[in-house]
Amino acid sequence: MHEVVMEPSSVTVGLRTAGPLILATVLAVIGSSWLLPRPRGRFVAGGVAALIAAAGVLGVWLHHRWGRPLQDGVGTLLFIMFTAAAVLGGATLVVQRNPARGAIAFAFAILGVCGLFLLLAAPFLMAATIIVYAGAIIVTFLFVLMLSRTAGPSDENDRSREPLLGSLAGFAFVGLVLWIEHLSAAAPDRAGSSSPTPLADMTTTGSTPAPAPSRAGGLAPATTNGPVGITHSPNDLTSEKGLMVVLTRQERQKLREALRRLEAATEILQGDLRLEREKRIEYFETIKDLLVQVVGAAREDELGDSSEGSLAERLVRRVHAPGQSPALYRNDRQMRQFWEQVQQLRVVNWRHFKQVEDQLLAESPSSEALKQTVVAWRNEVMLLAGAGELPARTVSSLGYLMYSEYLLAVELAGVLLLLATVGAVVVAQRPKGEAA
Amino acid sequence: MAITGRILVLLVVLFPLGAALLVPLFGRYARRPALLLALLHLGLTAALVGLTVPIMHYRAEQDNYRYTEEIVRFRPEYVPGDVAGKEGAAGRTRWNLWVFQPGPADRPGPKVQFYLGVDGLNLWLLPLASFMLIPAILASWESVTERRGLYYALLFLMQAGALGAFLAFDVILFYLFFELTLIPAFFLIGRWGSGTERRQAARTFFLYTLAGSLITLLGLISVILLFPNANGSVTFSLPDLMGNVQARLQAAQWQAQAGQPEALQQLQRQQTWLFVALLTGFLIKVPVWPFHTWQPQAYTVAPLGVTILLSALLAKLGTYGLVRIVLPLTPDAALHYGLAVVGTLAAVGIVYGALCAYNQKELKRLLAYSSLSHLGLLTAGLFAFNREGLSGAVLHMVNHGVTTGALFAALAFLWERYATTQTGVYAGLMGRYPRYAVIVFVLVLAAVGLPGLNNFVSEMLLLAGLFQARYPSGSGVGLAVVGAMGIFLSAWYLLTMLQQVFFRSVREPPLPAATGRQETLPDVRGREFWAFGIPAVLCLVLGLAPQLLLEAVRSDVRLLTVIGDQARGRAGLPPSPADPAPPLKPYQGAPPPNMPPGMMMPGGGAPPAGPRPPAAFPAPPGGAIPKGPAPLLPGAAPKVVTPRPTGQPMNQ
Amino acid sequence: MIGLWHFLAVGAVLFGLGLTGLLTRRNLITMFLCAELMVQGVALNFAAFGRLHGQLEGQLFVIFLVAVAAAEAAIALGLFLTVYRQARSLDVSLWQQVREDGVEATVDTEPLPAERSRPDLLEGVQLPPAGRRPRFQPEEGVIRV
Amino acid sequence: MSEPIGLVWLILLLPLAGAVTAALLTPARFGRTLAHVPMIVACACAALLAVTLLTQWERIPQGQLLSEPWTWFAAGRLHVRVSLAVDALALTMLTMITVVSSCIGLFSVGYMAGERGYARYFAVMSLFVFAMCGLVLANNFFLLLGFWELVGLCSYLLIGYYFVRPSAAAAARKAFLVTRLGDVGFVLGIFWLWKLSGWQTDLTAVFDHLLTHQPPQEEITAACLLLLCGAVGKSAQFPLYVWLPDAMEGPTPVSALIHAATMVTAGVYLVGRCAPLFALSPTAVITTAWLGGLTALLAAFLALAQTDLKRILAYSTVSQLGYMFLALGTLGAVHPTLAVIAALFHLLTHALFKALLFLSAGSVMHALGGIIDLRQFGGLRHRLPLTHLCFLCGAAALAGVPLLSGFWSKDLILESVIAASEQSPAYGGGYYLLLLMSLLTALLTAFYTFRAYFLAFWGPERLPPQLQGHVHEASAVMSLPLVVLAIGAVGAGAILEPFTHALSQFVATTPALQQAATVVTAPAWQPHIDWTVASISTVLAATGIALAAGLFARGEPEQLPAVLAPVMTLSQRELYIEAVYRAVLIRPAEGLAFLAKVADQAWDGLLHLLAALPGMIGQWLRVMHNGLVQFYALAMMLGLVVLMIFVVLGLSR
Repeated sequence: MHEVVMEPSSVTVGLRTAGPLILATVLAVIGSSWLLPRPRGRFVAGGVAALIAAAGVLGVWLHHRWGRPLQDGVGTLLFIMFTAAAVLGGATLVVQRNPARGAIAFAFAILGVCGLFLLLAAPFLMAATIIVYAGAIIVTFLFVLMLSRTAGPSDENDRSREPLLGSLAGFAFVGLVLWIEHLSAAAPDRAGSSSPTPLADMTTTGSTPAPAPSRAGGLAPATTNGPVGITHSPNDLTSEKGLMVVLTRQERQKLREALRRLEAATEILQGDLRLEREKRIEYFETIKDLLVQVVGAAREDELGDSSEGSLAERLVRRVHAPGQSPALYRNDRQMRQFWEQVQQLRVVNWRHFKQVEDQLLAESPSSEALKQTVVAWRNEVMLLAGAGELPARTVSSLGYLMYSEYLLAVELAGVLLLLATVGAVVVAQRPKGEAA
Repeated sequence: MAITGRILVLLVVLFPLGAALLVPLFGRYARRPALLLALLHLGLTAALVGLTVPIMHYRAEQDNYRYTEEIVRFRPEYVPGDVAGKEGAAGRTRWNLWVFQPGPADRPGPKVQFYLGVDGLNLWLLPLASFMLIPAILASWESVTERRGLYYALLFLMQAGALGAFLAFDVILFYLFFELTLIPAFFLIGRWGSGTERRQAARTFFLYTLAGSLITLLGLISVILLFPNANGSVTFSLPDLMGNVQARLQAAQWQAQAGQPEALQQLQRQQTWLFVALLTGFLIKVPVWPFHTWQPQAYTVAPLGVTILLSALLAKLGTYGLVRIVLPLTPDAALHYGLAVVGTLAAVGIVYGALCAYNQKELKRLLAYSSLSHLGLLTAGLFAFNREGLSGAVLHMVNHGVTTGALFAALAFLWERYATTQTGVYAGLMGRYPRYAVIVFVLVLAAVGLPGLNNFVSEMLLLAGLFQARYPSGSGVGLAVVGAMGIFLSAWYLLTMLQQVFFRSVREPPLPAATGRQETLPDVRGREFWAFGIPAVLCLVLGLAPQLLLEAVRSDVRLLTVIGDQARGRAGLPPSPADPAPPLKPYQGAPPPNMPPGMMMPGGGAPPAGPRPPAAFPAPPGGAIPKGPAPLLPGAAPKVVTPRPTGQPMNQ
Repeated sequence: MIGLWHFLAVGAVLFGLGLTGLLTRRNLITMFLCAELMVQGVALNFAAFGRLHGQLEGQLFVIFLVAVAAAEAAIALGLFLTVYRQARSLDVSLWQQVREDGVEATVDTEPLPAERSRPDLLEGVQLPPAGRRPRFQPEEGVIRV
Repeated sequence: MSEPIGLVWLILLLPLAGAVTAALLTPARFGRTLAHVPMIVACACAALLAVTLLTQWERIPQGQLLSEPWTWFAAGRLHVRVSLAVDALALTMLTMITVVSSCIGLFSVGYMAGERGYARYFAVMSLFVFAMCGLVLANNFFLLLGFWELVGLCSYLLIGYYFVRPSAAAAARKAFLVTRLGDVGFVLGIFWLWKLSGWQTDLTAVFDHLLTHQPPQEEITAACLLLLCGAVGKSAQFPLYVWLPDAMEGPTPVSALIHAATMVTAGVYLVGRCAPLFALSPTAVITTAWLGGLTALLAAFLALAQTDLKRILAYSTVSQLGYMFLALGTLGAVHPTLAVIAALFHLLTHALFKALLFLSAGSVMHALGGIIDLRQFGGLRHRLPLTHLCFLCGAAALAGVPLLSGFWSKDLILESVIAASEQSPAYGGGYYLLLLMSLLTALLTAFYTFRAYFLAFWGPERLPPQLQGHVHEASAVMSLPLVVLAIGAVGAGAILEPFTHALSQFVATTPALQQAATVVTAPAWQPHIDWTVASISTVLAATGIALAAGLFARGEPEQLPAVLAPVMTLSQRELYIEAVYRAVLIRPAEGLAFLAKVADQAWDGLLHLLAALPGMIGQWLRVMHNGLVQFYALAMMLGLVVLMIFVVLGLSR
């Protein structure tokens, strides 16, 4: 039963910790209602102070709640910068009397958001958003210039509709959303299905994913050799719903080693393939063995359903805690996806090694075909290792997804855009006979 | 044969739906196609009835009345999509409409099923619903001129809803069909009704009945949730639900006999609330005093064709729901409060309706109030919860449908000629239209309950049921007296009407300008004869040979009576004594040829749990605990909640 | 450590800011921008969750969102133009005709502050013929920039 | 055995066939002229068959014929079967009905000639005969009830024959409703008996069961009293007699057949048939007696001053029926055979002479073009000699002139009452009082009968002016039945009982009477002639006739001594009973109906008020729809916030 019901204890816990949140909300409401345009004039200093105070309180609360300990200073710094840009821009847009200035503030907000997109490994989104919104905003700006170039005060710019109540509605909503997020993070997952959990390495773009604690306030970064994010106590295990990426350090190192070797392989393949074929086969054999150690072996006859291999084995079944029936990780959406990747890599590993071997053993090996095979091999490894070139792959994968699985939606969106453009033209058209 | 029957059952419901789609295509010329389709449908229904009657008679021969403790369930015949496949007849369907949570095989999730079937209780309502559409079409022949195609389509839709509700054995499906009738009725009244009040009337009708039936839905859902199967799965199937109710009640009763009455008391309190909830919608639909105020208005304003269906079919949905849903699902409450509360309301309605009818200046209103009065008797008799009352109720549904429907159809005669049905403007029609007068006399006399015409039989049965009915806080004799008075009162107001309208010297209203006719139409024409003359003949036939109908109803009435007797046992009343009369005519020879093989042993083939002398019930102190019921169907064994008395064998 | 929740929080704050603006500001264009700000908050959520699950669907939704926002912008600006043509104003409160019969129109009672005292520098400026000095000559019907 | 019962079925179904044939003739062109044939042929054949059966009766064992039953309807324990039972009582009735109806059918041919709805008349008459035969023969209470109601229906249709006349329409409705009121009790009584008799509905089975398992006294009394309700309604006894005088709105032959000879005696027959039940309940019996005695006296008094000839006859019928009930009311006190035979004997003779009287009155009406008010004509004995003679026969028989049939049968009733007053342990005094009342009634009967006779036929000839002297004696087809009935009225009594005892010996074989005799303690009855009673009644009849002759023989209309005037006024106004009924029953009922109508509207209004409540709330809330989009959005968001607070705090549980 997936009801939105909180355990009483979690509610009381939430209430106890909700103080800063309420404070921030109240401050934001006060600040916003002071700052919103009104004919009598505004209390700008107070408003700004209140808003900044609210932001500060919220930031501190966030930090205490989820942000500890600070690691990856660059990422955090970038996050703070972009967030500041977005929030400041947004706030300025809301309270600015002059719509033209508001539009510019909005542009800054968009830039901030785009930065955040970048942090989320979504470069395409960043680009698309900037392009679309920049265009849109320029147009908007033109409109503003065209339509509202009033010299003096005007109703639409110098008045607000219910500033206090409006701010209350908006910020109370934010506060409640944050509170619900906070509560649902605190509540134990009863159903055992996937639920939002902080994912490791969200801010890393190119660097090696670092192990991350699953939730704030508790765990130190894993320094043991155990699976990342999993502590060894079964009790903790059960409270750790939705397990992390479960690569151990060694596995990750092996994957990276294989990756490095595969990247180097292109250079190796540049030379005469026929001369040092044994040596080269040995080289690829090493890669294959490295991968086998991580993902397990896969032979042709047991394609797909083998459960050998340390990582695959672990992924199949999780340690079952007392009083709880063993559940397949595969039931967890995130884990299932990961498991599928492992399976795929296992197959690819075996198959590509065979191809390389065949090519090298052939009378006239084709280096182009070999390179393609190796690149594909490398891509799979990279995907599993979660390292490197993700943005680039993201874009291509996005493109692939858009034109394969979501083709209909994309077409619909395209049609919508077309219709909107036509519609906008039609709507904005000056009726015939009307004076200019 | 079984397959034919199933196809027929399916067709009987789907055909009107198809007709509703087909008829609008003809536009202005929809009358004849509609009539043709209605006749075809009548043929289908007749075939179905012809197939079913021998089975029902065979059943009636098989189980002569005796009091048993077995758990009884409705046993629908010709269930489309029967789980037993082509040859068998398990009486359950595998056709799902919506599966909410597909569960494992041993604990299936709740699913709404397309569960239709024929049994004794609905067998005769089918031809009624099929037949009464013909007067409805004929009565609208000339009076409806706008959007004919849509009009007839909506009539068919209404009929389909009524038929579906009659045939449904899945409570949710029943409810869906039950409400389906509301929509066409709303549009028919609001769009084609007469007078300025038609929208108001349509809205009142719609909201009033909808409000009631929503409460009923609440009750249905409560029953569904409170009485799951033994394996914990929720079921919407009426036979399963009634079995579960009985099983729970019996288990509680055994506990009570072992000295722990709390469970039984709690169940009975629960039943009371369920009873009230289930009842509300049906009481409004019937309607029973004081929930009737939508009725005169709706009947008056609706076009006559619609009024025919409203009175002949929709009112029967209410009473049918009482028999089909309320009695089996809340037997104890029905016994405790059925006669005491509902019966009293109905009795008030009998007198009140008659009094109101006496003063009406509008014939449709008069007939509407007369319906209130007659259906009051039906409702009261039904809650007598014995064989006479229930047989009478089932029969009276048919009889009242035919009679009242035909009377409304007869009003169309006047409407077509003068466009008014006020009493004040007519007099001496007997001299003006003698043939019409003869037919109306027959119909009125049938409504008055003259012997030899149909209503007499069912009214006598209802009175007999009431006369011997007993419930924990009294007996039904008083109600029988009121019912008998009601028969007198119906003569009072109807004969007064006859005196005013048909006797004395001729007076007729001016011809309506709208039709542009210079002369009135002649006496009853062929089409009009088919509209209300044939029903009048039918009244006579049904009055002279009702046994054909009663015999087919018998076995299922017995089934309900068993439930009633179990409830009486729990209330400390003696069950109905065994039938003193031997079977009327012992069935000779083999079962009828069109008997589905699975139907040889009624009750699913389980041996009866052994007849017990009535005197042994309730159990004498220190007597043996009654044997457990033999589970009839797998998965439906009563969920006996411990503790059981130790040292006494429970034969589970 | 920056995790999912931080992004969600930023998204929520942006959403709330946009909501506040949408509810209180009366300039149609500002309102539209505020709505876009809300969209951005939502987009941030999508992207963050997509990242959490290692799926691209989140980003894909955002792309659709952007597409819809673009369409919306086109239509909205077209509508604004039409609206402006009719009312010569972008005040959303002018459009309150669709109200219950007999309910009084809402009017602003508080007076607007006086005209800003800062003189308009370009007031009355006309481009002179080439080679002459421009001169100030305030008159009616000049083009205001 | 199958042959006689087949005969009975034939007797029953012949009139039905006649009715159907006549009804089918209605649209035909010759229906106007030939519609009487089916009825008369059917009735005559039935009468012949009945007489045949009568002659063969001695060969029937056990004195009863039962038909093979078949089920009409059955559910649960209510098992209604169509079965016929013929015993001496039923056969006597059957013979009487068929013979009298044949006569009256014949008379109708002349009387109704040229009327609109000729075929309808004969169809319904024939149906009536069928229903009456069925009523007599039915061996099942519900079947009996069926024919009982069918008889009422025919009566309704025939009273309303001249439906154009408002008075006829009102009278028809009144007759149906009043008898139906009695039937409510009848139905309940049947159900009560059904319950008492172990769920039986066959008459014979009920009797058998109740005589072997005697139920509690109160219960059987209640059941009998309820049955009596039906009988009282149908037989126009006090207080339900009011419909019968009005029923004279029908054609006169109808009055003769239905409202004098046959249908109104159905109640008497019912009580006689149920003698075993009534024998079990002395209370019900004495109630019957009092009802009968009271009705007899009351109706005789009401008949005194009526000016409508048919109305006099109607009241006289009520009075004579009261006599029969009185006779039945001695059932436990005297031997049941005596009581029932007294009632039946009077029933038979009354059927003859009252039919005769009505037909004679019909003949007068026919001659005078429908005028029947005694104030408008007089001295017809020269113009209508045959009618005069027949009327005289009938009147003399009714008045109890010695040696005529009415004399003998009335004597038997008086004898029975005397015996009851002597023998009854509990109600002796009551019976004595009843005896006095019945003697007074006899006196009054003679008086009013001859008052009517003198006013109509004696004195100077007075004719309604509008006739212009066109008064003619009835045609042969009308005269023949008159003569036949006159012979019967004069001679039947003497032939049937006092000297031959044929009737009593025959009827005494009825099994029901023998059954009844087993539960009463009264000594057996030997048929004989009680000359004391005969002389007393002779004196009374003579006094009555003499008084009437003294007052009215001059033929001048209504010249009364001052002493009698208020009494006569009271009688003429029918004791204001009609007004009392109107004030006590009808007005309140109509007022109640009006109240119900008003209450219904009020209740409807109340519900509409309830329905208007959401509208009012909406009216109040619509101010919020101020057209400002932002306000709407704000409201929505605030609502959402409140909702979320509820959800978050877990208040939704």
